[in-house]
Amino acid sequence: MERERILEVKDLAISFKTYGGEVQAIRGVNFHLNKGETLAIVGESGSGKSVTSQAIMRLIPMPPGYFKRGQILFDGQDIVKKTEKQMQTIRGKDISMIFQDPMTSLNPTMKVGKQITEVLFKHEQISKEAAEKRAIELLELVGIPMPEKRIKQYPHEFSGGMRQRVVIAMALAADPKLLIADEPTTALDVTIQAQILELMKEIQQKVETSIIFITHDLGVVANVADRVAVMYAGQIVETGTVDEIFYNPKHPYTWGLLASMPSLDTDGGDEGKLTAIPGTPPDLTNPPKGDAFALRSDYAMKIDFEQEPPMFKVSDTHYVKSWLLHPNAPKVEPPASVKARMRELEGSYEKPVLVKEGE
Amino acid sequence: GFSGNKSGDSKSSSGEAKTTLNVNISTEPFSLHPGLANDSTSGSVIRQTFEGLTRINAEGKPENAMASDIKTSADGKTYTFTLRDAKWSNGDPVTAKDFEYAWKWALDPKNESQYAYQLYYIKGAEAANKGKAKVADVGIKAKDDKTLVVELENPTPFFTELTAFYTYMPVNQKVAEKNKNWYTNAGENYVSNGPFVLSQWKHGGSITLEKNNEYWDKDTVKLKKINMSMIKDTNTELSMFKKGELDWAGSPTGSLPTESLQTLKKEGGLKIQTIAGIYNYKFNTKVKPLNNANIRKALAYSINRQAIVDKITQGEQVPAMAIVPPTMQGFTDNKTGYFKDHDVATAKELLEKGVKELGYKSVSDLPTLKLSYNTDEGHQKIAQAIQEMWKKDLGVKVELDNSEWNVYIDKIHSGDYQIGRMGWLGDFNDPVNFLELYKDKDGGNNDTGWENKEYKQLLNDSAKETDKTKREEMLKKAEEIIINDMPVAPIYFYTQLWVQDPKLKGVVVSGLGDVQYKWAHFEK
Amino acid sequence: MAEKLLEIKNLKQHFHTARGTVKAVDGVSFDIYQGETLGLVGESGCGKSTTGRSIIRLYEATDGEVIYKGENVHGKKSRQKMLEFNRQMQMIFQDPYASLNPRMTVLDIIAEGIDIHGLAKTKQARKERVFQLLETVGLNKEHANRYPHEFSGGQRQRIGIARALAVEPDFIIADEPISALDVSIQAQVVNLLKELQEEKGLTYLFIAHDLSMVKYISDRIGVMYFGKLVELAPANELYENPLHPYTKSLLSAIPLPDPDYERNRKRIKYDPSVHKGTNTEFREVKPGHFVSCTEEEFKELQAKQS
Amino acid sequence: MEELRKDLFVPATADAAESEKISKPSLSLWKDAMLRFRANKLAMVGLTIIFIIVMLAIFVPIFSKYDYSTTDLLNADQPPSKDHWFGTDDLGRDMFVRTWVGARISIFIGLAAALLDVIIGIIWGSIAAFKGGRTDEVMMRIADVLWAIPTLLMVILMMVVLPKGLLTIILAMTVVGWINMARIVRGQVLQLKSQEYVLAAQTLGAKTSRLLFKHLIPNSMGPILVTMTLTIPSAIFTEAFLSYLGLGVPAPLASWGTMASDGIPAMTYYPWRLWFPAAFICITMFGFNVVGDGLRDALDPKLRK
Amino acid sequence: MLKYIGKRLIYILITLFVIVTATFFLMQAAPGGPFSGEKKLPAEIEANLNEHYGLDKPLFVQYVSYLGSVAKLDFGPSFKYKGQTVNDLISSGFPVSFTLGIEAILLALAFGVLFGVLAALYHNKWQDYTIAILTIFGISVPSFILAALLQYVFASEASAIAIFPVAGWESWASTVLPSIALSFMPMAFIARLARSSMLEVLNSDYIRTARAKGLTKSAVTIKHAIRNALLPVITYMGPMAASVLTGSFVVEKIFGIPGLGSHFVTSITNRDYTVIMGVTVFYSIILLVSILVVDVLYGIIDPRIKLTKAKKGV
Ligand SMILES: Nc1ncnc2c1ncn2[C@@H]1O[C@H](COP(=O)(O)OP(=O)(O)OP(=O)(O)O)[C@@H](O)[C@H]1O
Ligand SMILES: Nc1ncnc2c1ncn2[C@@H]1O[C@H](COP(=O)(O)OP(=O)(O)OP(=O)(O)O)[C@@H](O)[C@H]1O
Ligand SMILES: [Mg+2]
Ligand SMILES: [Mg+2]
Repeated sequence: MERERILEVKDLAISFKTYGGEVQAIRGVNFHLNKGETLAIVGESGSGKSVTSQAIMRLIPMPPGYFKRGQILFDGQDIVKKTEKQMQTIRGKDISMIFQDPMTSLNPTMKVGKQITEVLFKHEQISKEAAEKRAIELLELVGIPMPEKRIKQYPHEFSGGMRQRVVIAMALAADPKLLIADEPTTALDVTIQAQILELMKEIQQKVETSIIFITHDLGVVANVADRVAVMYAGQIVETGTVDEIFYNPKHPYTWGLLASMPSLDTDGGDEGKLTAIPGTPPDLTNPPKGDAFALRSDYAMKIDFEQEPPMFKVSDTHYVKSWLLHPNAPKVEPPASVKARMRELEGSYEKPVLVKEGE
Repeated sequence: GFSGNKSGDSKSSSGEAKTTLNVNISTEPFSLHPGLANDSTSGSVIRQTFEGLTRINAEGKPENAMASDIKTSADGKTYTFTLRDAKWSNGDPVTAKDFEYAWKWALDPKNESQYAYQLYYIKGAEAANKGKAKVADVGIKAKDDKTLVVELENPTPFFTELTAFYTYMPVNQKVAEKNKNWYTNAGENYVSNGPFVLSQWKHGGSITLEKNNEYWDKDTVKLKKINMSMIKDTNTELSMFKKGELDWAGSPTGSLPTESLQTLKKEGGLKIQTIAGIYNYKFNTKVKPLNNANIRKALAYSINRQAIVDKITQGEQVPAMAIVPPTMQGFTDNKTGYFKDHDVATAKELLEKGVKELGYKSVSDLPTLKLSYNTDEGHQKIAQAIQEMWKKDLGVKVELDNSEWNVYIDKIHSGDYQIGRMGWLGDFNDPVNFLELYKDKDGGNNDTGWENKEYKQLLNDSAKETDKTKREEMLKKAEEIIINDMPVAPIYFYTQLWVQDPKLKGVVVSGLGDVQYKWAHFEK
Repeated sequence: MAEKLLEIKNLKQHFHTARGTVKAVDGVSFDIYQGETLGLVGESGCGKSTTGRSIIRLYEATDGEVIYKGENVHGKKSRQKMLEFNRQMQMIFQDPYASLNPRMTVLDIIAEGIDIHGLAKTKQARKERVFQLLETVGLNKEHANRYPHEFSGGQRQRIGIARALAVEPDFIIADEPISALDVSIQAQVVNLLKELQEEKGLTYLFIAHDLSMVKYISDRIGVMYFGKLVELAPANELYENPLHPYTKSLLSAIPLPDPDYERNRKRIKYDPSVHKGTNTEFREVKPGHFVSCTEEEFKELQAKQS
Repeated sequence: MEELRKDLFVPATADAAESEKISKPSLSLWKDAMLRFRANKLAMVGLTIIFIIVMLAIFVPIFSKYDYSTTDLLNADQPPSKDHWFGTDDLGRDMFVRTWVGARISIFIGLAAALLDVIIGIIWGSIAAFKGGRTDEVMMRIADVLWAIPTLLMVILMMVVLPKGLLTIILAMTVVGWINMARIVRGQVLQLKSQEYVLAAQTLGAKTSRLLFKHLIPNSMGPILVTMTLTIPSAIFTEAFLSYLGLGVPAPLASWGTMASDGIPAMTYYPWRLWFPAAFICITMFGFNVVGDGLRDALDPKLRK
Repeated sequence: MLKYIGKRLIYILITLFVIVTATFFLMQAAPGGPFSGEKKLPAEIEANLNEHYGLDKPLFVQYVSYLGSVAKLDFGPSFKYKGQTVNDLISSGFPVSFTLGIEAILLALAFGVLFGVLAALYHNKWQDYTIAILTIFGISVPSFILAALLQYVFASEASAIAIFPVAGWESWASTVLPSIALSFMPMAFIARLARSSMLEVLNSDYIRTARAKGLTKSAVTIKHAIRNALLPVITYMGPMAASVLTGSFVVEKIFGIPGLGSHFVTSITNRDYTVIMGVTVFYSIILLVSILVVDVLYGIIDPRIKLTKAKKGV
């Protein structure tokens, strides 16, 4: 079932010039997004999730950042080539964004209502009263009680969860085609996180927006995503449907992530240690040769230190960037806790297929 | 709000002569009450608004003003003034009683007049002012509305002149008694009897005078209005003059920046007039080595006054080798003085002599002298130049020490100094003005700790002497004594410098540095 | 059970602000036993950090007592006594970026406690001790002369742990030591904490809001809600048999990395008005399982348990 | 793909230490700051300016054939020429030598006063902020009081009580100079004192002095530096004002401040007497300011990557 | 809020009391007195004057009686300006200084913020550098040089663009040059403060949020950035406003303005005791009140700040 593609990112690479040298924040990222779909991007801190999402909004500070190569096709048009003026009509209207920290993403000295109506005035011909009415509706939609009163308040009078809802309301104000949520719940506690996630799903159903959801919490991913992309050191190392990633992961980094999370059944007392991923993420000023994850991987092979792995296709929707899928590679077992969740999924190929450049 | 008192007529349109004079008086006057005023700024205003029994004319001589006639008794101790028919600006007649009232008011200790001592020549005045006698008993008596009889302590040859001074000016008794604060603002309470009346007084900003239509000699007065600004900055003052915002810049009510003098001289507009004032370096005769007259003289002789006057003060001041200014009657010789300017040879001899007398081995054993002056650029320059002269010509080491004015005054008056700069301006046109202050060691303004019996005697005798020439001789002798002992090194006699609108005529600047606009007028 | 290391009795911490008094901690009582890990959970702002900070006397308690080894921490104390106390109780902070002074070397940061308490006689001894600590937390001595900004979050957190260990404490308050860390690193730190506990017999108060981690590391868990402790029970007991409605709601909100489970998870909302009756108190429903409840509820719960 | 050798696919383990290695060379904070400072062209220009001026101030008075104090009345107020590069002043002294003698005094006073302000301001401000509550209130009110008492009055008293000289001037300037610094430091410390690294030190039992000098103050250096560079010009002119009152450097010694204020009335007649000292004050200030800005940027951990 | 202001007012009173006390004794300790002059007064007269003004009484008695009159805001008569009270001097001088001060503050604020914002927006570009040079000039050139320069260029007869009067206090035109001279230094300061806080604000998350809404650069700057960047400027404004509003001796002298500023210096050089005390108390009140106003204003501009404690950053 091929749906309409709203976004396609092709071989995107972005670097930052710093005193310490060039930081290759993302190094050739490919993915796409269909209409009404939620794509979760996971990966640890510094893997390039935010840079990718901000690139789509063209909000990367330039300098020090710059596009090295690649395209971002939104509705068939390349965002990279657009002027700042053109971007201003796209931002907030076609693509909007929810940022990570609800405490700092709102202007502390501007009333909440005004921060919402601002978007409406920018993108629609709308009267003051109508805009205000719409702001109240939006706040109601995101579940803020007594919105008539609330629009006249300042952000500090809202709790963290409510502020994040305001940010969401703002992002939804102009019915965007694409909503990018960059770790929208990381700063919140579980109960509020759950509310926000429910809210986003609800809204998506109503207005059919496509969502890019960035997080490093796999629990949250399991909750919201249709498809998942796993990033490591500026590259996407595995992508597939949510079931493929959770029930049939192929990349050792994905394994590591899944294994390091204690489930509610793991009991510290008896089973001992968690399976941690040793070491720290690579420094992107000079990314390691070969497979960036090899340094921290128990499954590393000689080739991982010499040559960058290609992309292998495991099913129509499941891609993995690892030498482990190469026919010559020895067969390896994922960690026990991962193995326990593995199951056969429909649509998997017999054998991984190498993906050619440009596909 | 804005003063806005400079209406458009500061510049004459068409052929009409201007009738408004714009001058600068530098600061806010302390008081416009003749009995309370004690500063030259106040004097400059009061002289236009009030008039005493006499007035100093353009020749520097007293002429009758409120008095139509003055009679002196044979012993020179009783003066009888007959008043002319004159009116106050509110129409009241000016009477002898107003004079009696004003003078006694000033002498009354409870009225805190700081210049009451100007009246001490009058019999019993000093005692009354110091609270030792009754004010009512002072020798001032209004015999009737038109006659004022004044008894003096001593025959005072300059008394007629003194009556032109502002402390001797009358006050309208009726008005003053009705309103204690009559003199603090312009308005109907400020009643005066001079050629002008006070029409506006913006404190700290400006004063406006207008012609007094009740003035007895109003026909002589041509100016309709005088705007007096209070600009402290000398460069600003000159700038305003150049731009036509002032008709007069510089002395006596303002001053000119020294830096401008060369240029102004070259341009030819600079007016220079010698006045009764002297710039001194006082020696503290109580401290070693300045307790030695030869050392003091050596220091005084070696100063190159001509250079200072030409290069530093630049105002054609007169090098002073005497104490009494040459403007004083009978002292015109003082232009050259008692010794030679910049006489390094004699100075060296004297220095050697002094050093020996004090028991030092050589000049280089002399301690470093401290030259004090109060904070002011001009004083500082002179001090630096003299420091350099003494160092170069005599080999005497000097360090400079400047202080804020009040601190400085305190130091000098309390004898906490070695060599200190001090100026002296005459209050009235008589040599005694300049000699008297060194009469007593403890006299408030002596400061040098110097006293000389003969000198004292001469001054005391001169006070009782009625013969003018004899008196002059006595004073000359006294001057010789002080120059010989040199408790104070004269540097130069002051001059006044100004620039003025060439069309402006008839402004009278006296030898004491007083200004009168009664006769001022603009030519077409 | 092991002996009581710490008794917290009716601890209150109120902050006075213009908008009124914030009762950050409002009458909390519990005990911590020698060698155990007590987890403290609850939503953001419920007073977990404040509880921890009051225990270690970063704040003067408004009311209540903290008795450590039989002695009230908040009593009047000489500097000497205070120092002694500081050695025994330590804290690990939430934010590995904010908790290390950016202008000090790792050596100096870790040695700070050693310096304050004069634990090293010579410079060399001091250095040796720091190297040893670095090794303990899985870093090497080459790192000693570097500055915090050169380290990743996980490494920084380990430096923070080394700093706390430097004075050889018995009791460590870990205030959300892993919340700011990456998933891949969190496990490293948790493992390290567990290892240290085994080696040195440490006692932890472990504050977090990631319930799966808390459950993994803790022996007993306390749940806080709005400045009050609402439930306290052994870890497994709490997860299997939550009694307080807020605990139930909290547990139901934890997302798990399992799409099937997530598709079916039903969240339970907590409505404070469900409580029946008055006279809410902290009561022991089952041995070792305490719940804050009213008289009525208490009876009901007890009936259910048996 | 076939060409990939089989033996490449054997397991290989990375060195565990390898993965913890920091690839960047070990840069101490200061080295790092130095690097960043050096990369800042403007700041380097500033540093060069200051260096040149300091060198001139040291050597010109030593090697010049003129003496700063010898008057030469016949050559007063000469415009710049081959003999007198910066002209002469009203007593015929060489302006070039005086400018550099003045530089010594002004720069010394500027730096010394700024330093003293920093020391007192830091101590006062940090203690006030750190202790908080009533102590803070009282200490800041004391600062308000000092701020409000007429400086002139205090200076006059000092003139009476204290001997003249550089020390007295610096003292007089410090009486109120530190207040601004104290306010800045207080603001900084208020922000920093709840930082977790400060709390951490507190739980370790650190004394107040340790907290202040090891933690709070080093981390407030940025704003302190910037304020310090702003203090220097005001110190230079305060010195002129104090000299005018009789508290400053005794004549015939020169300072830029006194030279500039002496030059003011000469502005239209003998402009070189104003413009040389004034220009050098500006140039030096420019130097100090850009260096201060550069240092601030170089030391700011937020800007570090 | 009212309670807060009430509390602050009490602090102000206490502070004022200390200022009055300190100034009183310092002033008395300074050599010289209101009646010392070049020509020394006869001792009896001086004694008489001292008695009249109560200067002969023990210091403490003078102090207590002075406190009493200050409490009634009656500063007594001037010693030098006969017949004028200190209140007269203040009420004639202050409106002038105030007018000038307000103009200067507005100028300083308008241009300071403008320059600061421009410098931040064009961070490390030529605009930034130009403004840096201008502001450094503003900081390192004292007002006496600047005032003389302005006068020379815009008012002197030698200038082709002499569009303003040299000096005086006649009309609006005579306020232009002095207020520029007065505003330059604060302007430079504000520009620097605004620049650095603006740089910080521009890097903040909510600015990114605003840009993500599709707002134009100018809308982001004007609606979101400036207000927040203004906070440190506001703190600086407190003490600055107090000194600018009460006049500057130097500027008033050069432009011949009958303001209050000259009294701050002349009263001291004249040892005009009552005036010294009067202007000091007056200045202190303005200072303390403007600090209070700034704090209140801070709360209005930044709704997060609740007036609990005296919040004074810079
Ligand atoms: N303005 C910048 N200047 C220099 N480097 C940058 C900049 N922004 C991002 N980077 C670098 O780019 C890399 C990717 O950063 P990014 O913010 O995309 O990570 P992330 O995956 O979003 O991490 P997190 O989960 O912490 O948000 C990091 O190494 C980061 O240091
Ligand atoms: N110093 C303080 N002054 C005033 N209020 C404070 C202070 N510290 C904490 N609070 C308030 O006390 C309450 C409890 O805060 P605390 O930091 O203990 O919560 P927490 O449970 O640790 O939250 P989090 O999970 O976000 O860390 C909050 O409402 C907080 O705003
Ligand atoms: Mg991110
Ligand atoms: Mg917390």
